[in-house]
Amino acid sequence: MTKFSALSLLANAFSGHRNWPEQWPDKEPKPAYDVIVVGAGGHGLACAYYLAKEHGIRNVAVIDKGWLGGGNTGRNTTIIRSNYLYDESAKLYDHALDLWDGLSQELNYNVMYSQRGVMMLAHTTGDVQSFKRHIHANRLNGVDNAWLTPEEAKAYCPPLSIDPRARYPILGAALQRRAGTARHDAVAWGYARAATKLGVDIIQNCPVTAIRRGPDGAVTGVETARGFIAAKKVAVSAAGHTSVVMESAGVRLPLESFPLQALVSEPVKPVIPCVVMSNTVHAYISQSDKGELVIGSGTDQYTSYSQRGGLPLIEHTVAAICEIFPLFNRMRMLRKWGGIVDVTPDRSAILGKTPVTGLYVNCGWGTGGFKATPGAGHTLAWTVARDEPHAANAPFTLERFTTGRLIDEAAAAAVAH
Amino acid sequence: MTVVPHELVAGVLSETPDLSVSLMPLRGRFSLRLMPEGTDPAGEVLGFRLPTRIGARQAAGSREVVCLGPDEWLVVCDDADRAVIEQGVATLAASVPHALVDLSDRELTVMVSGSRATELLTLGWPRDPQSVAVGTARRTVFDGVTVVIWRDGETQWRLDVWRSFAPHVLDLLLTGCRELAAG
Amino acid sequence: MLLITCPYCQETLPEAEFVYAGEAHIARPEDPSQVSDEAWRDFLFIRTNPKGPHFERWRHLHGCGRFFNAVRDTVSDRFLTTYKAGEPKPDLATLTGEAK
Amino acid sequence: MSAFRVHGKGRVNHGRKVGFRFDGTPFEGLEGDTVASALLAHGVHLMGRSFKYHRPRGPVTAGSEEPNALIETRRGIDRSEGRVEPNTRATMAELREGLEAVSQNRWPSLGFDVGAVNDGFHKLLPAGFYYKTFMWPKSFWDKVYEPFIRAAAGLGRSPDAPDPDSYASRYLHTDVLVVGGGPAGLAAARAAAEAGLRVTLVDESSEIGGSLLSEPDVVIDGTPAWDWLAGEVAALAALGVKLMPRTTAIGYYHQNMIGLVERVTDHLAEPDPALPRERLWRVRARQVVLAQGALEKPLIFDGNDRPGVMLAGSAQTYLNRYGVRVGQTAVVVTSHDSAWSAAFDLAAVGTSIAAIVDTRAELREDLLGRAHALGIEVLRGHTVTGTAGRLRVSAITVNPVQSGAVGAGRNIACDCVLMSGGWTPTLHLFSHTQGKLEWDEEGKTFLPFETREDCQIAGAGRGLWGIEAALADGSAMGARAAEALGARVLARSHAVERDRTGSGVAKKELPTLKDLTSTRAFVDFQNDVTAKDLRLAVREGMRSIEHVKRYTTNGMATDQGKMSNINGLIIAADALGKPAPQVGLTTFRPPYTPTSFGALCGYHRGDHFDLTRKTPIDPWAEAQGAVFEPVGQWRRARYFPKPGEDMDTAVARECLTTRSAVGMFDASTLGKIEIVGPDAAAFLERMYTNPWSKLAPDRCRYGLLLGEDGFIRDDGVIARLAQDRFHVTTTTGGAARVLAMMEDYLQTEWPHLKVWLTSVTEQWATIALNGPKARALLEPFVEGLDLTPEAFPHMANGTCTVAGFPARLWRVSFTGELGFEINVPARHGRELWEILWQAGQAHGVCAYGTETMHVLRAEKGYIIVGQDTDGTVTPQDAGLGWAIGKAKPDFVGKRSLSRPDMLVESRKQLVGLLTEDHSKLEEGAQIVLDPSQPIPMKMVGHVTSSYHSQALGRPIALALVEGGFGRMGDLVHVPMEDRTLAARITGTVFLDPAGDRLKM
Repeated sequence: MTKFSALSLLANAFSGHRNWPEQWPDKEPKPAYDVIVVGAGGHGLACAYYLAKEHGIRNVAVIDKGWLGGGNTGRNTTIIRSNYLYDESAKLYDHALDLWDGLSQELNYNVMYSQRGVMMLAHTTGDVQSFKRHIHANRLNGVDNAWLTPEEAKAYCPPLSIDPRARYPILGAALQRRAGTARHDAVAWGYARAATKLGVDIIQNCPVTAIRRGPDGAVTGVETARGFIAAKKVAVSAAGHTSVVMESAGVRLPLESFPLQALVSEPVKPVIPCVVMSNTVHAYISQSDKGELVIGSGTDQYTSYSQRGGLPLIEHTVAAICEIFPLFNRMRMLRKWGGIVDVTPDRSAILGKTPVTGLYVNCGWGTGGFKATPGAGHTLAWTVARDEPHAANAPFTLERFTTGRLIDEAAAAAVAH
Repeated sequence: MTVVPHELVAGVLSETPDLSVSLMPLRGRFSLRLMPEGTDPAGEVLGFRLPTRIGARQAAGSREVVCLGPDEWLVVCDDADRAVIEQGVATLAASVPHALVDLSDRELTVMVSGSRATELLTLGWPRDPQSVAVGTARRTVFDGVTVVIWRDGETQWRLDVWRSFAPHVLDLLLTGCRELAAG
Repeated sequence: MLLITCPYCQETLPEAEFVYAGEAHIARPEDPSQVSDEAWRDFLFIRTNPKGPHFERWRHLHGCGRFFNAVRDTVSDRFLTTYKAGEPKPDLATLTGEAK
Repeated sequence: MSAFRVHGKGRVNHGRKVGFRFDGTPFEGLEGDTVASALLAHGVHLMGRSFKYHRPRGPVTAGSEEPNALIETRRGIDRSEGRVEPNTRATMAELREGLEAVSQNRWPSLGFDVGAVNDGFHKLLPAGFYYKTFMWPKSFWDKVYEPFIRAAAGLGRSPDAPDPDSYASRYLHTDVLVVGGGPAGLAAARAAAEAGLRVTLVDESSEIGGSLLSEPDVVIDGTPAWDWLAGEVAALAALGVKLMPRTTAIGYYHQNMIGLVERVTDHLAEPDPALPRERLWRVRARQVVLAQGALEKPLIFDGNDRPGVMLAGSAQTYLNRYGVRVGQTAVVVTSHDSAWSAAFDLAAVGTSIAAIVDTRAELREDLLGRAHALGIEVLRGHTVTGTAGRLRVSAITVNPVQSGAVGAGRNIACDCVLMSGGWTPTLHLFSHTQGKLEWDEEGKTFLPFETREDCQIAGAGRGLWGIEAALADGSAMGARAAEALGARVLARSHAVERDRTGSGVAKKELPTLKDLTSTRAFVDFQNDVTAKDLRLAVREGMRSIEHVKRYTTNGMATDQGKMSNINGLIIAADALGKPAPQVGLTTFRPPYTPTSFGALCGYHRGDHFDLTRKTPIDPWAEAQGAVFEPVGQWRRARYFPKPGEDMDTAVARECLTTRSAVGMFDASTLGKIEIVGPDAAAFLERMYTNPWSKLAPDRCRYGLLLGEDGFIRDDGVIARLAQDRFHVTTTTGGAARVLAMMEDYLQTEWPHLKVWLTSVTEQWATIALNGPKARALLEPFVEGLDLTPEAFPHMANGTCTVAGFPARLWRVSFTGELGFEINVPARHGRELWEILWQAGQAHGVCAYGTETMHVLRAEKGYIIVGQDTDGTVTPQDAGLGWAIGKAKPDFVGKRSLSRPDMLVESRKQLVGLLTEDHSKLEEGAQIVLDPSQPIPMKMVGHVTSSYHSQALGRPIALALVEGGFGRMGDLVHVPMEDRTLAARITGTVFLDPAGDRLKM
C-alpha cells in the first residue's frame, strides 16, 4: 500500500490521482477467526490494530452492522482531554493521550490531533472548589491542568465574556494545554487502513444477531446476517447497542442508552482558538479546521435508539453558548445530529472481562468515548490477548457495581449546597 | 429585558386596550390532601362537593377549590376565612386521613386579561390553551416554572406562581406585552 | 418534544410537563437485608435497555404530580400505552399488535 | 443605469427605489428585490468566492438553496454596531434602505483574490489530501500546517460585537400545518380550512405563492395566475387561515412538532425596537401537509461554476418575479423540458438565446416549433465540454455526442448559461421524520414513501410536475388531512392553461473529450467538490455515500447538499457500478436552512437566561450592599462588607460578632417540606437514617438522607410539630431533589402509607439568630412561648408570635452558639427582619452571610453536604454513624452500607486538619503521606473545607483522608506548587467540644 506523504501526493498529482489504492478492502467473512471485534468504530478498529501490531494476533475480524466509523465515532464533538479527578480515570485517559500524541505518524494517516487546549469554566464557588481539587490531583498525577483567572481565560479565548454581572459569571477556569481535538472520521479510517494492512478483515453491513456460547459456557462465535462466524474470543465494542448484543450472551449490564445531540454552525474564519467547556451551563464548544463552531448538546431525559432528539435541548444548548459567547448570537446553526450513548451508573466505562469465558466488553463511555479511542483500543487488545486487564483498565470492571467501588467523576464534582 | 419591580406590590403592571397584566393581592390558600373516601365529608366541611376530575373547579361564596391531582385539592379563600377552614377541616380528624397545609404565603397571583391574553400566554406555555376550558384550572409549566393556571373567562386568566419565581414569569409577560403592542 | 398521555389527568400533553423516571417494574426488595450483594446490584443498577418496547416510569411533575408507567418503543420513541402505578404490566404482544 | 431591469415586469415596485451598498459601492434596487436580484439588475454576477479554491462565483439559484452568493450583511456601516450576519444568502436577503452588503473569503478584493492561487495547485489538493500529508515534521502540525489550514478555511467572519436585537418564541397549536405556499400548499390549506379546521400556512419567502410568483402567464380557472393568487390568499385569510410568510420550517420533530423561524424585522429599514428580530415557533400540528416543491439540479460539466452560469428556473424567477434579465446573450443547456420555457421567456424580453443545447436526442415537437418560431438554434444530443471567462462566463464549448462518442467542439459566445439537470423533490422535512424514501429509477430521484408521523406530502414534493397537478394534489392532500381529523370536505381541481409540464432525464457528469481526471466539473459548488473528487473517494475504498460525503465534504456546505446530494449520489453510484439506493442517501438533518443562534435562544438571554430566586429579605441585603453568590437557582448574601472591608475582614468581623454578641442570618432558602398524615413518622423512619417515632411533638432532630446507594444525599433539621405533622428542612440546592425522591418512594414503593408531602419552602421566611445574646434580642418579641433554657432547651420547637407575627420558632444552631430559627409567613419576613435588626443594634448585632456561616459551622465540624461530602461518602465516612437508627430494620440506603467496599479500612473518612506552620490550606488540595515520593504520587485524600478561624486565631480545615479515623495525631503532607505543607490530623470539632455554648 502506498505510503501517504507530500511526495506520494505530488507523484499521484501527475497521474491525475488515478493510482491511489483502496484505503481498506471491504471483506466477506471467513468461517473462523482468532478474535472477532463487534463494532467497527474507533474503539473496535483500534483494538484490532493493536491486537495485530502489539500482540501478533492478525486473524481478526471487525464486524459492524453498518459502515465503519458510522456510529458515535463520526457523531461526536471530538474533545480530547485527560484532566480527570480520580487516579483510575486520569491514568486511563492519560494513557490514551500518550497514544494520541504521534498517532498520525504511527498510522501514517493525519488524524489532525490538535493540542489547542481544553478550558473548563467555573461559574460558582462550588465549581471553583471542584476544579481546584481536580488541578491539585492532576498535578500530583503528572497530568497537566492549570488554574486561570477570568482575565487569563479571556486572554486565552478572546471571544469569551467575563462580565461579572452575567447570570453565570466566570470565576475562573481550568486549562489543560495538552488537550484538544482530532478529526473523528480520520481516526476510524486511519485505524482501519493500518489494521487491514496488518491482515485484519473489516466486514461492514453485517449485523451481529447473537453471541454463541458452547456447552461449557465459553464463547464459540457470533451469528450474523451472513451466517455464523466462529471465534474463541469476542470483544464487544458497540457503544449504544452494547446492551442488545450482550443480552444474547446472557450478560445483563448496568447500561442505559440515551440520545445525544450535537450541532455545528456555518463556517467562519478562526475565532475560538481552543475547546471551551462549561458543565454548569452545559456548553461545549470548539472550532473545526473547516471553520464550523462544533457544539455539544446534552442527552434527552429518556432512553432511546431513535437518534432523533428534541428541539428544546438544542434551544437550551445554544442559549448556553450565547450566555458565554454573546458575540455568536447572530451566527447560524448549520446542522444538528444525534448519536446513542451508553451510560453506566457511575458514568465511567466498563472495559474488560465478563463472566463469560472468551467474551470481553468495552462500553459505558457515555458522552466521552472519543477521547479514549486509542487507550480503549490498546487496553482492550491487551485484555483480549492476555485474558487479563492492562494496569490502565484494571479498575474499570463489571464487579465494581457489586462491591460498590464506583468511579464516580460526576458525583465528585461539587453540587449546589 | 424588562425590569420587574424588586418589591412585588399588588397592582396593574401593564395595561393596553386589549391586554392587561396585574399582580393580585394575597388570598388565603390551602393544599388539601385526602383519600377518595374522604371527599364527601371534607366537602361538607368546606361547603361544596369536592370535584374529582383533575382541573375541575367548585366555588361557594368567596371559597374556591380546584382538583389538582387524584388526592389533591387547592382551596382559595378570603384571608379572614383561613382560620374557619383550618378549624373545620380539623374536625375531620382521625376518621378521615387528610393533610391540610397553609400556602397563603407561598404563591403570588398574576391576572392576565384582554383580547390578546391567550396569545400572551403562548410565549411560555407549551400546552394548547384551548385544552383548558373556561371555568377550569390546571397545574402546568410556564417558561420552565410550575404554575397553576386558572381560566376564568374566554380571555381571563390567573397564574399562581411561587413567590421567588414570580419575577422571572413577570419579566417574560411584560416583555411580551411590549412585543404584542408593537404588532 | 414527545406527547405523553397522563393516565390520571386523562390528557395528552407536551413532554415539558413530565420528567422521565427510569425503567419500570423494578420493585425494591421487601427486606433488603435478606438479599445478596448480586441481587442488590441488580436492583440498583442492572437495566434492560431494550431496542424496542420499554417499560418505563414518568412523572407528571408540572401537573397532577403522579408517577405512572408507560410502554414506549425506544426505536420510534412512540408510546404504546401509559397506565397508573400499581396496575399490572400490560401484555406486549397485544400492545404491539395494536400499534401496527 | 440598471441596464438589466425589464421595466414594468415582475412583482417588484418599480416606483420605489431602495439604496444599498455592495463592497462600499452604492447601488439602487427596487422594493421587493433581494440583494441578488438588485445586483443582477446592474449586471453584477460576481458575488462571492468558493471555499477551497477561491474561485469567482455568482448566484446559481434564486432561493434558499444558494451555495455561491454568500455575503455579509450589516445594519449600519460599521461592524462594531453588532448587527452583522456572515454567510447570508444574497438570494434571500430582502433589500432594505441602507443595507450594507460585503463580499467574503477574498483578499484584497472580490475581483482580485490572492487566495485564488489555491486554484492553480488544485491538482495537489484533491479530496482528503490533508489526511495524506502535513505529518512531518510532527511538531509542524500545531505550529505551521494547522494554523495555515484554519486561516484558509471558513467563509465569513464571526460578529465581533454583542447583538443589540431581541428574539422571541411562541408555542402554536394548529389542526393542520401546511409547509410551503406554492400551488399545492395553497390548495391544501384551502381544503383543510373549508373543513372548518385551524390551519396554518408557512412559506420561507417574503410572499406566499411559490412557483406561481415566477409563472405570471399561467391562467387558473380563467384568471391570470397573479390575480388568482391574490384572490386565493384573501380567501384563506377570510377563512381564518394563519398565513406566515418569511417563515422557515427548520425541523420536523417527534409527533408532529415542527420548528418554525419567522424573520420579523430584517426586511425593515427602521424596525420598532420592541419587535424581536426573529421569532421561533414551536408548532404542534395534528396533521402536517408538506408542500415544499422541488429543487432544480445543476448539470455537471467542466467550468459549470463560472459567474453567469445559473439554473434555468432561477433565471426565469429573476425575470418574472424581479423583472431582471440575467444576461444579454444566453445559452441554455438542459436535459429537461423546463429550461426551454426559461429560454422562451427571456427571448420575449430581448435577451438573445444563442442556442438551446439539449443532451437528449429526442425532443418534444411543440418545443422545437416554438424555438424555431423564435429563431433559436437548437442543438440536440449535445454535451458541454467547457466554458471560458475569468470573473464572468464569456463563452461555452458544446459538442455533439453520437453513440457515446463526443464530436468536435464549437465555441458559442455568451454572458450567461442557463442550465437544468431536472428536478428533485424537497425531502428534507420528510426525512427528519425518519420517513422511508423510495428510489424512482426513471426520474433518478428519491420520492417520499412512508412515515410514522401524521403527515401528507403534496405536489412536486412527491414528484408531480406542473401547476394543475400540484393544485389537484394539494387539494386532495388537504382533504385527506381533514378527513384524518374527522372533518368532511371535497377536494377540488382547477383548470390551468399555459401550464408548463414537462419531463427530462437525469445525468451524471456530461460526457467530454478531456479525460475525467483533469476536468473541473463541480458538484458541490461552495466546497469545490468535483466529479473527479467523488470518483477518487470511491477509488480509495469509500463504499457508502456517508463515507464519500465525509471524505470529499460533498453536501456539507451551507446549502446542506440541496444542490449536490443527488448529483453526488448518481456519480458515486456510477463509479461503484451499483444502483443508487444501494449506495444510500445521506440523511437530511435539521435545520432546513441555517438558523440564527438568537432565534434558538429566544427570550433566554442575559438576566432571563435562567431563573434567579430571591428571598423576601434579599432587597434588604441588597440595600445594605451585601455581596451575593449563586447557590443553585438562589442568590444568597455571601457577606456584608462595611466600607473598606474585603471578604476576609468582613467575614472575620461577622464571625467575631456572632460568637461574642449575636448575628442574623437569612436562612429562607433552606428547602422546607411539610409532611402530614397518620403515617408521617413511619414514612420518615423509612426515608431518613435516624429514628423518628419517639421524637416528641415539641422537639427537633438532625436528619440524614442517603441515596439507595448508601451515599449521603442531603441533611437538615426536622421539627415534629404534632403527632402527624413534621416540618422538614433540606439543603438549599437539594430541596427539589429531596421532595422528588420522597414522592417517588411514597407513590411507588409505599403507596399504602397515609401521608402527604407539601413544599413550603416559600411559605416561610426563616431568620436565624445566633450568639450569646440571641435570646436577649428575641425574647421581648415572643408571645406564647417561654424561652428560658429549661422551658425551651436546645432542639426544642414551638409555635408562638414574634413581634405579632405567627411563627414556628426552633431552638437550633448551625454555629455552635445559642441559636434560634424563626419561621414566619413569607409576607412578614422582611418586616420582622428589620424589627429585629433595629432592636439588635443595642446588642451589637451583625448580619452575616453564607461565608461566615461556613466558617462558624466548620469550627464545630458540622458538614455541608456537597462540600465535605461528594456523593461517594457514607454516614460512617463522615463521622455521622451516630445518626443511624441502629434498631431500624431498614431505611433508604441501609443495604448498600454493607456492600464489601463500604466496609474496607481504607475508606476516606472526614477528619480535621491543623497545619504545622499555621498557614491556610487550599480547598481541594490533595493529601499525601510521603511528600518525597516521585510523581505520580499516592494521594490519600483532599481538603474539603478550609478557613481562617477567628475564634481559634488560626486556620482550620476539614479533609477526607483514607483511614483517617485511625490516623488521629498523625502528620500528613499537602504538596502545593511552590511548597509542601505539613498538617496534623485531628477531630472535626475545633470549638467547644462539650457543646456548652449551645446550652446557654
